[in-house]
Amino acid sequence: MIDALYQKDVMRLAASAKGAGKLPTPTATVTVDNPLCGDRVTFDVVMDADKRIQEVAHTVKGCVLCQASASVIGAEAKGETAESLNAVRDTLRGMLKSGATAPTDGKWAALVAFAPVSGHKSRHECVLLPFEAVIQAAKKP
Amino acid sequence: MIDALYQKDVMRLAASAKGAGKLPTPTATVTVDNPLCGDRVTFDVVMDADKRIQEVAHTVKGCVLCQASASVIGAEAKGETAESLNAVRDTLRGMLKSGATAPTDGKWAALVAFAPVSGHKSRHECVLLPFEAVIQAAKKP
Amino acid sequence: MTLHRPTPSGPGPQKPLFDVAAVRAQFPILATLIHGKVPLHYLDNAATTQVPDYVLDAVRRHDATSRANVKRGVHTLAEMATDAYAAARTKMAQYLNAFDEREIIFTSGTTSAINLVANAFGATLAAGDEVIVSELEHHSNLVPWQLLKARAGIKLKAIPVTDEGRIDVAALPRLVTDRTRLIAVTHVSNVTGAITDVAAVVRAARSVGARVLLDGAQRASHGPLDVQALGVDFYAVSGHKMFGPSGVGALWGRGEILEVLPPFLGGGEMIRTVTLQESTWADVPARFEAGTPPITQAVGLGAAIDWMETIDNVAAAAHTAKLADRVLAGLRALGNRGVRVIGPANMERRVPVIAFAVDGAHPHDICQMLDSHGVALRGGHHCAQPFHERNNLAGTSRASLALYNTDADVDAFLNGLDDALSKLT
Amino acid sequence: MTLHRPTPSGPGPQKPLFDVAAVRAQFPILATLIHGKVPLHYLDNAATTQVPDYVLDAVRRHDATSRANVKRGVHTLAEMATDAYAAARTKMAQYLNAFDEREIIFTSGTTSAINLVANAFGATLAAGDEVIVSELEHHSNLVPWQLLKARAGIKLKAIPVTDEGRIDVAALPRLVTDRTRLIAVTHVSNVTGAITDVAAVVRAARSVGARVLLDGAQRASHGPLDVQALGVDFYAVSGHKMFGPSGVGALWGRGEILEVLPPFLGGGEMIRTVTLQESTWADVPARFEAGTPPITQAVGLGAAIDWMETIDNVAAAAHTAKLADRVLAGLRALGNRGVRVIGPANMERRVPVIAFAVDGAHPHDICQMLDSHGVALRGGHHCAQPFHERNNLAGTSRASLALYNTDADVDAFLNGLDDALSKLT
Ligand SMILES: Cc1ncc(COP(=O)(O)O)c(C=O)c1O
Ligand SMILES: Cc1ncc(COP(=O)(O)O)c(C=O)c1O
Repeated sequence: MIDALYQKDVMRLAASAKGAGKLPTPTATVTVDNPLCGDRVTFDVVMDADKRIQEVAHTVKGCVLCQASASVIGAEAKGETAESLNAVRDTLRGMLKSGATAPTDGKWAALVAFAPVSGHKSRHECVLLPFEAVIQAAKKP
Repeated sequence: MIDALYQKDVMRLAASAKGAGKLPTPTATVTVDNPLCGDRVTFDVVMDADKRIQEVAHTVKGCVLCQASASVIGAEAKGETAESLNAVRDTLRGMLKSGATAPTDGKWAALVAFAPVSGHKSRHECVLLPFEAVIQAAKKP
Repeated sequence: MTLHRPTPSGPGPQKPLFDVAAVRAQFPILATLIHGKVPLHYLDNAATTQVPDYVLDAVRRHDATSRANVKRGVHTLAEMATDAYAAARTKMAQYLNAFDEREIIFTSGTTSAINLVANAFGATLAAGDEVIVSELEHHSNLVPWQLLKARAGIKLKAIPVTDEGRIDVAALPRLVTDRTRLIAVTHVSNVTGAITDVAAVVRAARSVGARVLLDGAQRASHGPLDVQALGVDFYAVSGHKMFGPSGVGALWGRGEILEVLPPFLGGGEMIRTVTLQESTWADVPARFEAGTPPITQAVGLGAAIDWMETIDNVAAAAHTAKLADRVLAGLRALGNRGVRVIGPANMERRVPVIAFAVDGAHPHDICQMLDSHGVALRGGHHCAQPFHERNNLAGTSRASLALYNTDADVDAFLNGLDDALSKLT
Repeated sequence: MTLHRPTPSGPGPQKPLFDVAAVRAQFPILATLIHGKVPLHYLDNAATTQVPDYVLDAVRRHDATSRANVKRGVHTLAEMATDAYAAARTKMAQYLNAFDEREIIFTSGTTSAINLVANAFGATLAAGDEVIVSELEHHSNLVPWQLLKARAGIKLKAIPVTDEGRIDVAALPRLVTDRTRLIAVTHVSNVTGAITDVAAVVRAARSVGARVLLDGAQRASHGPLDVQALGVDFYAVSGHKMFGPSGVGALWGRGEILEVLPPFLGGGEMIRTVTLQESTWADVPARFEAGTPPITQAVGLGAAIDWMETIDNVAAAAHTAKLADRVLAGLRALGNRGVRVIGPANMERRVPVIAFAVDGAHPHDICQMLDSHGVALRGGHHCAQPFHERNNLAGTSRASLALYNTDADVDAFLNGLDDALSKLT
């Protein structure tokens, strides 16, 4: 069951580290901590006039799950708004908390790699933390 | 075993209420409370120049054991000092806490009536409280 | 007593019809022989209730199969312990009908729950602000406010008590002012058994924008609660008075209030970030649960709630009320021997907690003599000195019933009291 | 580690020679199969120790035979419960070698014990007075002082940590001033396992008339203590870290200090007299034990002390030190794969609590993977963020041993770690 947590997809997502780094001139930067494990995720964003994400980058001091989640965001967040990311996070949370179906197609289909995390409540935050950070960043005035 | 607690001697001591009342012109008055049960014992004393008790009176809002103990003091405390009463209390405490021998003769022999209380820790204070009060009163400058 | 039933809480054992013998069988301690010979008649339930085997089993099972520290660990035992602790929170939230389970803070008991409010909510009060208590309060709902008064210069007012032993809510309109910030009163008196007219308290509080805290220690064993319907802001309970373990209790607080309060105790688990000089705080409820919580005890309390869900509360309340009626009638019959009930004379708006005074006999002597009959009573001021002072009583004796009590307990009590009176008065 | 042996505490079971198999047999949870297949290797003892059946039996027996509220009752069960609670206090006093059993205050744990001092002793401090902690502290011994700083304007200073992960007592002479009122440090670090040079701390404190508090949470499971020989003023422990129940702990304080401190929490049992507006306080320790204490848990903690008395501590310490040496050597051997021990490299002046970092691998991933090998570790900042911050670490993984651990546990840990490294780095 553990090996399911660290299946190839997740390891690859983490390793690819899409969007890792810093933006030279972010319109907003938000750092979020997980008080339980000390993980820390920082997201830089550049928002366009429509409040859509134009550029995104992240620094993750966290586990593989956290890195993989940030990497999915790094790959897919462009063009999203705080609201649309919120909806993605709700779907993801539903999958983790109550085994609801994951997004199996569309741009966020990669998130299905986190389905095995649902059996490990203590790790849910690891997956959700990067979403928290990017949503806060996208909301910042 | 309970009946032993309330044997005739104790009931008689309580009923006799020796020294119950107030002194018209005490040289010292001390009230002591038992925080656990709300019992309250007040001792009035008149001390002589040798720091001996010349007159003594008490008001007891307490149980039979407390009344009986105060009654023994009311009967016997005249002529005693704070120190000598302290010694009596120590003997009494020894009897209660560790089953040491009670004063079986002399003026304080009546205290042997409290020997059965030794099996009931929660009642030790009931017997000791009047001594606390009279000793404090006798010590007052 | 009105019993509100929230959504039933989790699995728990099957619910049988109310059958006092079957209930008693679940409490082996009730079969104790006192002094090796007389059957125990446990009438000290207001001090602490007994625990059913179901709860003792749950407590042991937790430590024997799922023991770990919570929240911080990813290993299997840690996940099991964390899940069990979270499930206990959910059960308590359901039992109290909280809006959200995050509104439940586990504490070590009612006393620490009220101290938490007196410090965290108390930190938001200014000198001259008023807290209103009552003359009927347990010291646990008095002293924390006196300490706050000493710290912060608040003003402390007390609602008087009626001669029947009820909080006199009619006095409230005179007492509340625009400086009143909180009314903190007991839901049920641990001396007179009176159930407070909470609606009147809430109305008076709301008329000036004040908050309401209820001390629920004596109410919690009498079936599920509904803090939403009560309309209050804080509610405190103790595990050991609701068939659960000692060492645990809970504070419920309205989410929107808790969210803006500062922490009370500092330590692990209640922080977001810590540097040497400053820290930031975790969300509710973690912010108020510093350090390792009473994990096993919370799990046991959850089991106690599950166990209570197996009981038909209406039938249980009827059962204890019938016994209490007999106690009240028996005490009344002893009126000519100096016995007086301190509290309402009948079971209306009242729980089966019955205090009485005896002219010329001290409660400790009465309780000690009753003990020789196997009857466990409590005597003294029951941590309610101001109430006893007001009634000019050194103390009272108290018989308090739970659903496992029987007619035999009442008989032993009344016979024993008769015997004690003949010896003491 | 020097082990002081005070007068043996009460009856307790017979003391056998140290035999790890016999010890393990008393902890059935150690036979758990994780994920239904791999044996549990419990190396998370610094978070919470497991409980022997002897303690679980005592806990159950108390509630099943002697359950009542304490101190206030005269009936038989109340006397039994009161005696059991008092006996637990005596046992703790003996375990810590207190001057007097009244110096033992039962709390809900180390965190609440330290908060008690930060409030009661804290109330005697003035703005500008200094409290010295260290960079190695658990949040439970940091945040209460930060809260005091916010309340009372005290100054908070921190002793630096050496690169070996020890409190750098050499820095103390520079830090203490005549405004220093308290040095509050951990006796044993829950991250690096280092044992603090208490004598140096006490010397520095005494040189300016300051008091010393030791956080003993991590020391208490390693055999009897001697607060008199240590020469400190306050000592805090948690039951759940010393083979006892959760929900209980103890504060020891020097009698002459406790006697003059104001109370912290208000409620039942801690008063002498209560009127509506004012109260006076009970003597020590009652003054600091507001409300119904964790009775059953204190009794369980007393049983845990009795149980520990059956163990040959010197042999047990030698046993765990040998295992810890193997852990340290194993980690050292993995140095070329990015593994670093965070703390002293050998077992001198150290307990078997061993934190390590792995370049490029996060503690949570390591712990999760080790769990699939049945190995229970803990990963994260271990409530010691400032120390991790200082070392520029997001977190560490930690293996902490108790006397029931075996070579098989060490093997599983080292093999599992090898496997995790191959997957994660
Ligand atoms: C060194 C140290 N101090 C304090 C604590 C806090 O103890 P508790 O959580 O039992 O209050 C711990 C354990 O978490 C610890 O390891
Ligand atoms: C009405 C009331 N409030 C508060 C308390 C205090 O509860 P605890 O001692 O469990 O903290 C009690 C019981 O002692 C009580 O009866």
